[in-house]
Amino acid sequence: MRYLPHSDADRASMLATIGAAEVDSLFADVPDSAHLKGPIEGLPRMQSEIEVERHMSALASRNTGTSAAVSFLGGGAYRHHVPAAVDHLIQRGEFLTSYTPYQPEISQGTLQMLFEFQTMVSMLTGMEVANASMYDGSTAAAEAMSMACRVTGRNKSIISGGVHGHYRDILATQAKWTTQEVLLAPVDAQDTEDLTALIDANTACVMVQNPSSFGHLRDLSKLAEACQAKGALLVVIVTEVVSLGLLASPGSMGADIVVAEGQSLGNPLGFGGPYVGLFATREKYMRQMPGRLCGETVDANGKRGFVLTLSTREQHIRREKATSNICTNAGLCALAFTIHLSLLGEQGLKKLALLNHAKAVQTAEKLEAAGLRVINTGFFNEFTVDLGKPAAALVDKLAEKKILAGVPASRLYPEAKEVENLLIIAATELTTDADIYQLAEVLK
Amino acid sequence: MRYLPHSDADRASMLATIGAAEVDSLFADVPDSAHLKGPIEGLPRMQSEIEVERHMSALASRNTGTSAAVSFLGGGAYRHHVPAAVDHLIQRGEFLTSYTPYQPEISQGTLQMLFEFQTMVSMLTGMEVANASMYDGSTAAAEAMSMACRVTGRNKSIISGGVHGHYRDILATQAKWTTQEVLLAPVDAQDTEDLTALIDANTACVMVQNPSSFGHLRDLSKLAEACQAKGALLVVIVTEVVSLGLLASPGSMGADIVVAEGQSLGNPLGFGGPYVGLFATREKYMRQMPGRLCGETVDANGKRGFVLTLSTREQHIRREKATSNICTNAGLCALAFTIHLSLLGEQGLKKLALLNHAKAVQTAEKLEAAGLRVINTGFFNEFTVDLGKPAAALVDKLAEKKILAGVPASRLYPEAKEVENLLIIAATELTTDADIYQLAEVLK
Amino acid sequence: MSMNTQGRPTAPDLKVANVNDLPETVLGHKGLVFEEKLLFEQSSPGTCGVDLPLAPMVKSRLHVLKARESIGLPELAEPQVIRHYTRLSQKNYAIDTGLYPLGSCTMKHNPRLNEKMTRLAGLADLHPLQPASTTQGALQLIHELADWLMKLTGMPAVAMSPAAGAHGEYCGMLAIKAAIADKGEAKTRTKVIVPESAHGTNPATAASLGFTVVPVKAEADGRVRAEAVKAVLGPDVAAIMLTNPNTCGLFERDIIDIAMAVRAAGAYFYCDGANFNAIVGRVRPADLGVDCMHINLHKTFSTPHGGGGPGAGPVVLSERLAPYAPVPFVVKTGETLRLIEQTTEKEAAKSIGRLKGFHGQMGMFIRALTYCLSHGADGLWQASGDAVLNANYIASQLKTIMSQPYAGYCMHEALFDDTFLKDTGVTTLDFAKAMIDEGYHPMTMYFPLVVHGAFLIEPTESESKQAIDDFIKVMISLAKRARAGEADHFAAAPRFTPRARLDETRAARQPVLRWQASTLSKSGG
Amino acid sequence: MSMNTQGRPTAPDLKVANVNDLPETVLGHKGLVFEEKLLFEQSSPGTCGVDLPLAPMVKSRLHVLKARESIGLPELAEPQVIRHYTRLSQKNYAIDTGLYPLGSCTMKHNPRLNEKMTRLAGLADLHPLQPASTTQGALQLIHELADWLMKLTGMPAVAMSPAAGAHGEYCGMLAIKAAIADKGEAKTRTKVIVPESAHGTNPATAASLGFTVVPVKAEADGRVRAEAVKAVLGPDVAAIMLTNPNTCGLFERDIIDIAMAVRAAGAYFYCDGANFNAIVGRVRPADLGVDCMHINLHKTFSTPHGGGGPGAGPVVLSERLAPYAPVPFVVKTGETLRLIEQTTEKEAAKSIGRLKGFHGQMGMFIRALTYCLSHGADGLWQASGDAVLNANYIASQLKTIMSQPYAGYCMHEALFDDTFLKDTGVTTLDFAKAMIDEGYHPMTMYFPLVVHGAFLIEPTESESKQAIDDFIKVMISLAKRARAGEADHFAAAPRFTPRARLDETRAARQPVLRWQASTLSKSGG
Ligand SMILES: Cc1ncc(COP(=O)(O)O)c(C=O)c1O
Ligand SMILES: Cc1ncc(COP(=O)(O)O)c(C=O)c1O
Repeated sequence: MRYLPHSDADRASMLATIGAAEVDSLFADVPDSAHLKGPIEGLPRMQSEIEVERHMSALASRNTGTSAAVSFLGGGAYRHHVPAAVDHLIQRGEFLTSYTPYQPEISQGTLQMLFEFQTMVSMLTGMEVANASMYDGSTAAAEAMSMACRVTGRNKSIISGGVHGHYRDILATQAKWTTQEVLLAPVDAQDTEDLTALIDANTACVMVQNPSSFGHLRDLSKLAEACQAKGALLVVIVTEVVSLGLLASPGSMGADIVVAEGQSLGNPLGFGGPYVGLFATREKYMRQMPGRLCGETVDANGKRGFVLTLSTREQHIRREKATSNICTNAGLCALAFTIHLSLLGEQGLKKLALLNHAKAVQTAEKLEAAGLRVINTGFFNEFTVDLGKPAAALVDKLAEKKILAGVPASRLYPEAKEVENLLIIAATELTTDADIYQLAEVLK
Repeated sequence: MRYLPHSDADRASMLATIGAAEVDSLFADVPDSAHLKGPIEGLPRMQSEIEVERHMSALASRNTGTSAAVSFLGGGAYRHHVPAAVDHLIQRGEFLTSYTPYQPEISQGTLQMLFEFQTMVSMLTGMEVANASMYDGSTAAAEAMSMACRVTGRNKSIISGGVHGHYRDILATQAKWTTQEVLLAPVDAQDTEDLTALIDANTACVMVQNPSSFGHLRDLSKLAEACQAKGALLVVIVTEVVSLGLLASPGSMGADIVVAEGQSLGNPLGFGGPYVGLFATREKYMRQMPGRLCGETVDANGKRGFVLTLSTREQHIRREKATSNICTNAGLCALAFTIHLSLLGEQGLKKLALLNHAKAVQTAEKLEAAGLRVINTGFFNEFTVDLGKPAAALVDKLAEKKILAGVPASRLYPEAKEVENLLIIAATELTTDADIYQLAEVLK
Repeated sequence: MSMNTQGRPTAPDLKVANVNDLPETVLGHKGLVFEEKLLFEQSSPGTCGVDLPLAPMVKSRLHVLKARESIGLPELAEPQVIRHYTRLSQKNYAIDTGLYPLGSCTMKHNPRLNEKMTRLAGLADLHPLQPASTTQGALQLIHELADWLMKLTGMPAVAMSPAAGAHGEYCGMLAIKAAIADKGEAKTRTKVIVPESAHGTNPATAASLGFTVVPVKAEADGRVRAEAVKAVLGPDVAAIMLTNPNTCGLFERDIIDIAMAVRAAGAYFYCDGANFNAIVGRVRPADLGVDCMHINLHKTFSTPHGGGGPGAGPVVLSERLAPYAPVPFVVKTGETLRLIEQTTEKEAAKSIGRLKGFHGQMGMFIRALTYCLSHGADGLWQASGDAVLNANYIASQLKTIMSQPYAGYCMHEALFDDTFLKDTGVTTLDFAKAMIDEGYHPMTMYFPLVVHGAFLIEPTESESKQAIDDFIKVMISLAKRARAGEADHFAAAPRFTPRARLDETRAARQPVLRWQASTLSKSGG
Repeated sequence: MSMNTQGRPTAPDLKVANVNDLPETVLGHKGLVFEEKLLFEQSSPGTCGVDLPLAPMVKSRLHVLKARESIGLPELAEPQVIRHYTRLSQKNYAIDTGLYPLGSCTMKHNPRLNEKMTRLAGLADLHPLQPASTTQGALQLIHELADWLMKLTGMPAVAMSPAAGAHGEYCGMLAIKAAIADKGEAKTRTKVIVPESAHGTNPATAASLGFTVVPVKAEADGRVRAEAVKAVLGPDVAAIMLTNPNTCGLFERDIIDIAMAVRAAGAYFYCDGANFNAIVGRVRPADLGVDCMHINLHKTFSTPHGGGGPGAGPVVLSERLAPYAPVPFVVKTGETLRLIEQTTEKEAAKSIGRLKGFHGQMGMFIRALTYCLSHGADGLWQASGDAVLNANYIASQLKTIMSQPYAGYCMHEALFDDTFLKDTGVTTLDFAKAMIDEGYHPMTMYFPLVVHGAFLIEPTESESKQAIDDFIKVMISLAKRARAGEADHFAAAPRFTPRARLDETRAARQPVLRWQASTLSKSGG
């Protein structure tokens, strides 16, 4: 087997040193009834690279990837262009095959990168501090809810109807099985929601998404004030981080915690994961944050260096009193995010955001010209059209023509019959005029 | 422009330091008539990665690559499976973006690799020494001819009719424009050639290919003896290095110089280049070799290290007296070759060679069963069939069905009418039963 | 696996030990070892590493919102960014650069074929919300990996969506909670038994779901006895969370008895499968009686650790827990594959609900399936055998010079305590830092907590005999030096690294978690 | 470009300078800096890093030949091979790790997009002998790059097949030889004028084709005068080989006059285009009167140097040389592209013949076209401007502390001689080695030969102002130290590298060019 470096002679000599007759003898502690006498039946035997590649390629070829189709899919995962440099760098063995940087003297590479990541996330979200990543945006939202409960000592969270369906489901699951409670506001396709009235003295947090799942843009300042007045936290979810190049940051509108899905920068669609969760908050809540934190310090010679810090929040130190059970996070995806954002820089991100917006406006205009109704007043790179008939069936039919027309709202909110006719359409810098033309043709 | 790190402010400040008004002033020495005042017209302007990728992908999609077809093409370039590890490692910036290792203290990576490469090439060819690579097999052959002239002080080379058509053309070009002479033996499709009679006191070398361009295998010992008797060198060309895992090495048969095309190990087909030329010879001719050599030595602390050595053969030291004008060689392709061979190792290479042979035999058997005539008695992974009608036209027609049936002998030897009906067919470890079945179907 | 070096923060002496330590070079670079500033300190405003197509002129539809404020991102061109991250990478130790014996982490070879497969068109560019008709290959891939995991564990079901081991624990414990609730015992069964040697995620997970953690001690042989478990079992116990092989690298001999006792008591057996690499292909957890177990694909199945993640933590489930599996999951009917995404669908009627956006860590599934296919059942058998062989080979040669808390064969990791350092003035931490100078990433230290100054050494099956022999040689040499009274040698380590020991106390006391334009932090060199 | 360090072989003092130099660690590793044995010394026979499908059982057809003898290749598994080459790579300096001011080599940024494009299916897997109907995209790609090269040089034709600069020289000089022969002057025109500052490949190429090399001197300003050329021109002269910008980094002011004189004398003007990066997009060689010029795609067009190659050296040709272009070449008729592969075809009637197997360095063409498209004409204009700006910025700040042989603006590289080191006991070589300790790859040294102890510094356009400022700081500091009498500091350099100075004399006197099982060479540490 190409990955196993022992010859039979090596094994024999090592067994002789150990004083064991055979490898199986080392498994003496395994109860006889559970100790298999040979490889498990019913599974294939070892295969060459050639054979494995053939198998995997055959599987891949049974899919229609977005690059082989016309795609307007968004809904929390966006097809962006990732510069070639990103994928090159994240595959360097020193990044790819290292562990969590527990030995800082030989992990300054990962640590400095994490410090840069945290800084960038703080800047983007407009918050004071950020952690070293969560699994993804959706689980970061769940952690935010728990943190809000810890910070406020309350247990009820109000979840906006503009929050991504999956995120709402996750929060509901968490609430169902813990002492936390959620109040799921009705699905808010038309952007008419006003949550202020719901906030009360038991409210740990209000959680909203901006842009919303339907693409609506919100000024959250009022809501932030309302939260503050009642001692609740405002948690803002961002599923499309590129929007932060053009929209006022959640921090500037008064958010207390910001969680975001970082996939759009550096990470491929990859059928949904792995992605990277961003988590940022106010400095005063720093010690209530979940996840790892990288901090600056000095070494024994007084030189600047970085270490993992404030670990007394974490499971490996605090065990049942930890702020979260998270251990492995999304390191490599955070690296991809950081490198992509480094390449973009301030102006690059702003230009990218503008381009995304412009492509979406172009798409909306063409669809409107074709007679469709865009329900959004404002939007970033994603908006919703009312098809006047169930969207899912049409989307399925168009897929046969390799047109992925968008996400039917019913896919995210199957329980909300009133959104059945809505199609959520996203454009990015990769959207071409030809794509837009084709979409308008098939939807008109 | 994404690759240019100066802002306009940087440029202004640097110009101020220099004391120049603008960048154009620095070009003051350029005669006015040739000094353009702005970017050249008629060429496109800078483009984003997205746009460039689209353009290049569009070009690529106008080709039918061998992996999207049934391919039995060989003729000096072979489709082999390259392990994923190879392409990963050669893209590491430290290998990819370094220069020729002129500063050994910070080039031990490249140098040690070259030492390993030279050792492997010596072992494979059965020779005492090898250099650090040539452009490719074909130019290595031309260098071998020159070297044979230098070593023997003679100027006539006899080129076998089994040598690859391109190689013969190159040798003829070289002879045409220099004082060297070639005697091109008639194209030897049927393996009937006997060159011994042609060797005389003016013969610098006899150059043969094994396996021959038509796939024939030869025991060269007799020829070697004949050469030695006349003081001529025997130069052996190998265009399929994988064959060296199964066939007696040229060195063991008495070769004086061995040149080979190393593409088969580590390097993709890539429409013909870049490939890597292997060049090996006897120790006594070491100082007559062209190209770079890496040698072992010690550092000031007595530790083993490697340097480029015997450079007094080379153009940068010897100028018009150099053994060759070669400077840039095929470093990165040599690295790919070395890594692939490291992964294979002794047994892996032998198994790979055996598999190649077995696939070719399978193919030959199926074609024979379909009524075709294989003209070879023995072969490695490539053999020739006589179609009884011109091969080129049929090959062109089959290409429409995405079947690349082989190399028509007329493509390599257009002047030899007698080979017009011959089709040279190569199989490798990537040949499948389905490929063979399809080929037999369309050829029968 | 994690290490609580934090539990023993180091506050190195900040005086410069030696005047010779003054900068030896102008910029602090030393040959091929470069000082590298933060990216923010290298910004040249007005430059950019990405070019974009021109944006079409359109009328903005950004109604309502205020404009984006300045962000503060640095501006650099591509060459500078590539150099920055290339240089940073070189400051890392990695499997690709050396033996990485981090116990409980399974730092095995990460094949490049896995990476290549993940990047195939049709996989990398697949959107999670495409119609199922366009993703049949992807669903089949998940289905195939699920099949491998079920057959390797002998379990009838598997939840694929958890994002890592800890998330898998959360998933499994939720399933248990749901099963208990289904039996009407939600109020009564509130306790979870967790051995003291457990990884921190176990108690953290249990607590996050409102369970009370009941510790159970191991015996002198490092294993939990069935009796000890029975002693704490009762109608108030929901589950036991037991790691097997345990965090001491030992196989729990009583495991079948424990499983039977747990089941008899109406509780469930959560097995932490982080150490599955020791037994994969040789022992099926189902045959041990477990109810659920997470599998860290980033350990046993070779998906890369990536400097901390991402991972994937599928959870295999017993018949009695299977109905509670989270959504989404893949269902195959004939040749057609579907995703069950909602608890309203009949197949998911009892599902605990959704735990993660989309469908799980697909990129890791691709790698793990590639790994499985490459090895085959016979290769996995060989791999776990070699992993255990290597650990025992190390143990057999170090046990006389270091000190072993538990005798007998170990599984995939060799555990030592710090008894052999007694009175030497050398701590486990010091020893680890000296290993760094010798070119080795230290083992996991101070974990498991039950062993004093623990050294947990997991070589994995990827290391050659030659590499292991070298490692043993170094460990013996260091142990001898420690015992020879060279405490200073250890206290001053590491000497040869880009940074000497770092002041962790300062980092925690005056946390600086981000760069600031006005930051007081002085630059590298 | 090449440096003749060999011309001044170093034979360092082999006594261990200091007892403290005894091995500080058991295996010689120092933290992240690893000693790495030869692969052959790590072999474990019986292991293998590649698995293959089973070979079908067939009757061998290997008639005649004897069996393969033992080869001697080492046997390792994949993880060991990956670690080996990863470790080796870390012993290299590279553009990706630092400023690489190697004059005449144009060590500019090698974009990763180029690499990605080269690996596209449909390009990487294309066989060179496929029917043209299946390779239209590839032929179009060659055609497009040829178009760029012709437009950038203003020349009407280009030969694409040469494999590197030297091979391009061979191609161009052959074309000249053919043109001369065509005019019946083969016997008479046997001389080639080559300035003394020329790169070694120029005289080597001329000599390999049987020409006699006639040197011509430059004036005090580092440039060749038209008069000097005219003085050696005559009916016996076939060509001049002139580098422009020349190897001193200077633009040849008289170049147009020289071109006219050469043409008037019935000879040809071969321009060595290795330094085209200084003027690409700003000056078209056709406007200077050149007849042919090779272009090192691995310099000006950013294809990677790869530790020594591969490169590509297309040669642009004037109207009068175009008919002699080598086969193969691409011809486009309407939308259809064809390859002319044989001199028997009418389009190639006067062709010099074939120089290389297949069709040239396609992988480099892909990269170079990607580079051209990325930059556009405007980006190239900017790039050459920045390259020249950077060199002059360096020159302007170092000229007072170092010594400049030629005053005035330079092109893309700044040249210094060793006058400033006079009586310091420090040689250019010593200075270079001290730069290594400071984290820099040295500039090209001792080339061009016409300048004593030359320092040829080419920063390229890829370096930021900050990076260049740092470099200048280091150079100034070293120059001051040299002048301050710290010769020992330089003699002992480099100190911080994986190896100290290497004994090049020994390597040449007792050449060991390969490992041998019985080798006496002792291993690393
Ligand atoms: C024993 C054990 N359990 C659980 C975990 C948590 O797994 P993850 O890091 O994948 O969340 C680990 C990981 O370090 C572990 O070692
Ligand atoms: C001036 C000059 N001419 C010619 C060459 C030879 O080019 P190549 O190395 O591509 O053969 C070089 C390369 O170093 C050079 O610098």
